[in-house]
Amino acid sequence: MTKYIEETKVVGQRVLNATTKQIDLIAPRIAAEAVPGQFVNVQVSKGTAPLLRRPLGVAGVDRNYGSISLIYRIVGNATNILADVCSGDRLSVVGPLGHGFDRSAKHPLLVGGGTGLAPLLYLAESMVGEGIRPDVLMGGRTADDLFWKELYDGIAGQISLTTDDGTLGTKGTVMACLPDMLEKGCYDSVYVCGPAPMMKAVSAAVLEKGIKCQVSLEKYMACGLGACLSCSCQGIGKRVKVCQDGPVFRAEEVTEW
Amino acid sequence: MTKYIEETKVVGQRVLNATTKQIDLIAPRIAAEAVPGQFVNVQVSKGTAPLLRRPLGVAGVDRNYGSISLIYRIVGNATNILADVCSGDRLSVVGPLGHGFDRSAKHPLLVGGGTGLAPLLYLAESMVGEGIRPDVLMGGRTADDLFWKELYDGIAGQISLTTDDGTLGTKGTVMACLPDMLEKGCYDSVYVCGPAPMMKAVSAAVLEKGIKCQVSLEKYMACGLGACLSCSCQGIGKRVKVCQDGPVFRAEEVTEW
Amino acid sequence: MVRYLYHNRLAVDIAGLKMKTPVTTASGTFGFGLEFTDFLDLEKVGAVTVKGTTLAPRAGNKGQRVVETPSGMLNCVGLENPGSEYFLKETLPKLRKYKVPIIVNIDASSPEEYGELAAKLDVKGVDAVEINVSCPNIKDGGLVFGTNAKSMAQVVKEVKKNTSKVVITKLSPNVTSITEMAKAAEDAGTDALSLINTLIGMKIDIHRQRPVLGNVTGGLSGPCIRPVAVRMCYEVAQAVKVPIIGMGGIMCAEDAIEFFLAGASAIAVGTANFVNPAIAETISPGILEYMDRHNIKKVQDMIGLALPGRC
Amino acid sequence: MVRYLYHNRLAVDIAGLKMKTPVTTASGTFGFGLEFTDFLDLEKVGAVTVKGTTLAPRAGNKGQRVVETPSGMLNCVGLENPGSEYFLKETLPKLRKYKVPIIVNIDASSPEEYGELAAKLDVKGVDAVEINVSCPNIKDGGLVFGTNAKSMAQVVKEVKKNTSKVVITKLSPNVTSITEMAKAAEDAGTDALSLINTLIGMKIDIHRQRPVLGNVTGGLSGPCIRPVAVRMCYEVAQAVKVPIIGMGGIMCAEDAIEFFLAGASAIAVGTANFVNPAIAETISPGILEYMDRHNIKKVQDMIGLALPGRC
Ligand SMILES: Cc1cc2nc3c(=O)[nH]c(=O)nc-3n(C[C@H](O)[C@H](O)[C@H](O)COP(=O)(O)OP(=O)(O)OC[C@H]3O[C@@H](n4cnc5c(N)ncnc54)[C@H](O)[C@@H]3O)c2cc1C
Ligand SMILES: Cc1cc2nc3c(=O)[nH]c(=O)nc-3n(C[C@H](O)[C@H](O)[C@H](O)COP(=O)(O)OP(=O)(O)OC[C@H]3O[C@@H](n4cnc5c(N)ncnc54)[C@H](O)[C@@H]3O)c2cc1C
Ligand SMILES: Cc1cc2nc3c(=O)[nH]c(=O)nc-3n(C[C@H](O)[C@H](O)[C@H](O)COP(=O)(O)O)c2cc1C
Ligand SMILES: Cc1cc2nc3c(=O)[nH]c(=O)nc-3n(C[C@H](O)[C@H](O)[C@H](O)COP(=O)(O)O)c2cc1C
Ligand code: FES
Ligand code: FES
Repeated sequence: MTKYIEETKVVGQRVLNATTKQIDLIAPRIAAEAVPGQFVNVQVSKGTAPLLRRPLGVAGVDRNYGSISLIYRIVGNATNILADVCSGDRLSVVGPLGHGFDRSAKHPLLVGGGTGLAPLLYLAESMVGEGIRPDVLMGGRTADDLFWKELYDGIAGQISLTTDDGTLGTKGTVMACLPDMLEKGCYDSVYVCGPAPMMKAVSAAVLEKGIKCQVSLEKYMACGLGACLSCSCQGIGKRVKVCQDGPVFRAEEVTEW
Repeated sequence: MTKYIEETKVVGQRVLNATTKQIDLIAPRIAAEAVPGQFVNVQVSKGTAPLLRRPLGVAGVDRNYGSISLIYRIVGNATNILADVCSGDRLSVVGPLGHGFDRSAKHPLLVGGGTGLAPLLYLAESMVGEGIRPDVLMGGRTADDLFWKELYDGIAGQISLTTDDGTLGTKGTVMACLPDMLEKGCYDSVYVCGPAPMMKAVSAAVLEKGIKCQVSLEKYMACGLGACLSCSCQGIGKRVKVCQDGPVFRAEEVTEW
Repeated sequence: MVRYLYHNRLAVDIAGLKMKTPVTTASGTFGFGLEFTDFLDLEKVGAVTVKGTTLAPRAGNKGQRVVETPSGMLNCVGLENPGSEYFLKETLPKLRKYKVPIIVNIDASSPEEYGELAAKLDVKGVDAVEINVSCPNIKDGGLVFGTNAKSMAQVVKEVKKNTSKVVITKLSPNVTSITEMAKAAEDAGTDALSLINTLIGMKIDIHRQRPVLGNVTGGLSGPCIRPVAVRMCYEVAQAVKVPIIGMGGIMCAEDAIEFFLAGASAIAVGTANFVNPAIAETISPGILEYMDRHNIKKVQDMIGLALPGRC
Repeated sequence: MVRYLYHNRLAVDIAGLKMKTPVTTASGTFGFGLEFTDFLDLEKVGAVTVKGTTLAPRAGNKGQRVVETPSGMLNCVGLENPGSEYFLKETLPKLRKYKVPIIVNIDASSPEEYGELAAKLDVKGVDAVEINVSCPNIKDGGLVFGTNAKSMAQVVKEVKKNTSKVVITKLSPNVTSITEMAKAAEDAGTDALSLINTLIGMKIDIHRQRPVLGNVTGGLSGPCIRPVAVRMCYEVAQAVKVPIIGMGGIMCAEDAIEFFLAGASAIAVGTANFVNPAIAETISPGILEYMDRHNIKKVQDMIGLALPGRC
């Protein structure tokens, strides 16, 4: 797989909730190659502050149109600037980066929280293309966080929701539903992306059941290319780079959360 | 005179030539007090790069509307960013700063080049308000630089033009016309703003004739408030700060060009 | 947002110098304070640190004196100032009308001259002197004392001998070991330390093929140097007992808090005054908000929270 | 814009190390070069300087390793690398397929170990070793040698004794006098100098009230440090005769030219590789354009043009 620097053109942004937006970019070369689980490195400013590119997971691809979608939460300097970008603006994007998910599952369950649901959305869409409708379990702090449901409607099979405050779905974390779902769902593979504590808890439960589990890790990154070792961590018996060897790992490979 | 920090609102930008733009800002408190020759200090970015505000002369004021106009040449980092600002955007502006022109002239001649013609434009307008139509001598490298003529038309008395390449008006610098004009024009005061070599040459010629002459200096500035001493230079027998004691000086006070 | 006037959660005491808020102004970036009265209430600033003052007037350096750099600026003002005589006669009386402590930043070319200047400024209305042994922009004095522990100690001793005021020693970051310098100043009797002064830097005009600044090199300040300043503050706080005034690239309350957590008892805003001339007043409410959010009663309670063994 | 391939206006010779363009990559910011082949042609880079290599593999520091700062970044990677054995067996053979000089950045914890490592790397395919006596991110070795002229000289001598390759000594900016260090390295026999390594800095997470980086402090790089780097290059160029590879915050051809004018014979791009992974190739045409505009025939002709007595 080749990596590109593309001077993409912004075709639109839409507001998903108070702190989350989706941006669509014309990036034909990246769109042609990106697989679910991969990410891109976006330069939000041509100036020196912010300086580094920011990694964002690929949330969708339109091969005909040559576009990619990114879904991001506005959390700091760079994402605030990104939120102000307009249609027609240019953004330099490097990608596709990292390794995607192993998509050999026949009965997949997707478990996500927060912007972890972005790469899972592209994963779900690609599974539908192959005739599989994955079940999805998604957690949020409150009902507002679960705007994701509408994005998954029509793609996913059964969608289960949890909120910390009980304003939507089952009250609690995804762990409030997971054991029961694993019991009844006869899943052969679980795909997890979300906050580290969620991924840790989910992985443990899934592996215990003897079911295959993949997780997508996040680490502070500078290059995204395997060159700077910002994102290096201990795998089993060897050092791994999240940006290059991941961000998707088999759950049993992860030794640091 | 009080200085303010105003969070101004951009009401419009227009292109004057390939490298020059005019921006209009709602800044009622500055508009109420700014006199010709004063400047403002504009923050083009809320980030840290570019860091410092940039000084720009007041090119016009609409007291009813509470707006000020600035005319700037796109020369570097900050002015490039300014050129991309849209109507509705907010810009933090500190002003009005410095001392304006002594406007006691009865038969004034304005001599300018480049963006030096911006503060002179406001000066000309204010003179018209007092029933005086100043003559204007403006120089540029080439015809394209003299879009200023249209801005002064209807305000100024006689407008004389020079270009280095002869594409408009007299070929040469303003010095090609000035001696003759001083001879015939019976001016009692000359106001000069432009590149330092122009101001130096014009001042010398004007003072020689025993005519009053004021110049508006430019120095690299950090604070614009008289606090940092970036812009300090040697006056006659004392140190002066261009941002506070100027930018307008009587020509005979200037010892460093 | 003027709550802080009604109680003393923000009050700090720097070796006897009582400040209503822990915010002062970095010397050379706030003039004599009077230039800023259109933008803020001087009495809501913890202390005003004025422009570096020398015995005799100085004209400073020729040529271009400042230039912007990525997230910072270089300056080579070169201690231009009207001299101590003028300061005492003309400026101080105006400043004394405000109820705010005055710190006078002093510079000289020998320990004896530092002493003489300190003696001259040992008058009512001056609350502390800050020894500038770290100005990179002048040839005589300045950085010579700031990079040599022995010379610096001499200066500190001379100043202490000649003044009844609080003595603050301002350290240069252009050294191999800032803790060594800090300890030398403490041993010599300084009441407090302030850090950091500017890093030495330069910029070259590639079209004219010569240095941009009239003095060739200049002092680098602004947010670009904050990581270095925080680190030095963190190191010095572990090495000395005297209080520290932290500075270097502080642009907002969050930046200031980094310095408190790194062990500073007060902070100074410098280059930020040029960007937001009201900042010396407006940063305090932000500090208070942070304290509220983190249940911190008094500024003192957060000093050094990020130091080893405390976090 | 590949004109520079067809003539040698951009060619430089660093003490025998022949580079087709005066652009190399700063160690630790370009991996082993192979990570960048999708973005550029390695053979159009003047030389590839690889990640800091130690005798045995190192896992580096725990916790967060990088954080952005105003116009820069801090890193505390801590010299993670697979060790010299792995480098020689696995990486070098792949790299040798490209016609580009290889500079290996080396780090150790004693002069003898530096020597041993240099001897091990004295093989075909390695064109130069760059002694890293300035890594601020490890406890053993590293900066200890970089801030003490005597220890550094020992290291340089040991390396020279054990290699037939060009020896480059990389200087730390965290010193009172960079010229003193430069002269010590020159006297000890280094063939060339490279500067600067990173400034030591830190950032504190004000919400968690602890340092952001796992190793507490880290190395500051990027455009924020460029003024310091240019100044040090300018000073060192006046103090030594050996050629200098300049680096620190170079983001484009204009920045690179500042270093040439300040006396560098070649330059390295570091942090900029993260922002624009093609930069190590694309900066050269920009340098050539500048040379055309200013009627400069060869890169050599602009080295040091801004130094005293030349401008
Ligand atoms: C492989 C990968 C994929 C990601 N995908 C998404 C996504 O699809 N949607 C989404 O909203 N976010 C995603 N993130 C997180 C996203 O990169 C950060 O939220 C973003 O960089 C924040 O930038 P900022 O300047 O707005 O915030 P900052 O003010 O810089 O920091 C806010 C927080 O964001 C994190 N962060 C900042 N910079 C980086 C960086 N270079 N690398 C990693 N973390 C950083 C830090 O932990 C920090 O606490 C992903 C991160 C990684 C590593
Ligand atoms: C009192 C005063 C009034 C001015 N009025 C006008 C005006 O009405 N219209 C106009 O187009 N320009 C005016 N200028 C010049 C204007 O300030 C600069 O062109 C502008 O700051 C350039 O910023 P930049 O980031 O785009 O360019 P940079 O890349 O920073 O620099 C380009 C050039 O602009 C000059 N410059 C940059 N920053 C400053 C600064 N802080 N102070 C002074 N000069 C600087 C430098 O000499 C430099 O060579 C005025 C300057 C002063 C001092
Ligand atoms: C224009 C300017 C002038 C300065 N003059 C002095 C001075 O006279 N005495 C002094 O001790 N420090 C002086 N400094 C250093 C500042 O007081 C401060 O230590 C430094 O700028 C770092 O803080 P900052 O990054 O917030 O500006 C000056 C700084 C600037 C920018
Ligand atoms: C992530 C990272 C890793 C680095 N690793 C090394 C290293 O292993 N050896 C070394 O000598 N310098 C190392 N450096 C320093 C760079 O080579 C360079 O000297 C410094 O970053 C300044 O250049 P820049 O501002 O262009 O990045 C590293 C820098 C960064 C940012
Ligand atoms: S981010 Fe640079 S190696 Fe992973
Ligand atoms: S710009 Fe600061 S004193 Fe004039």
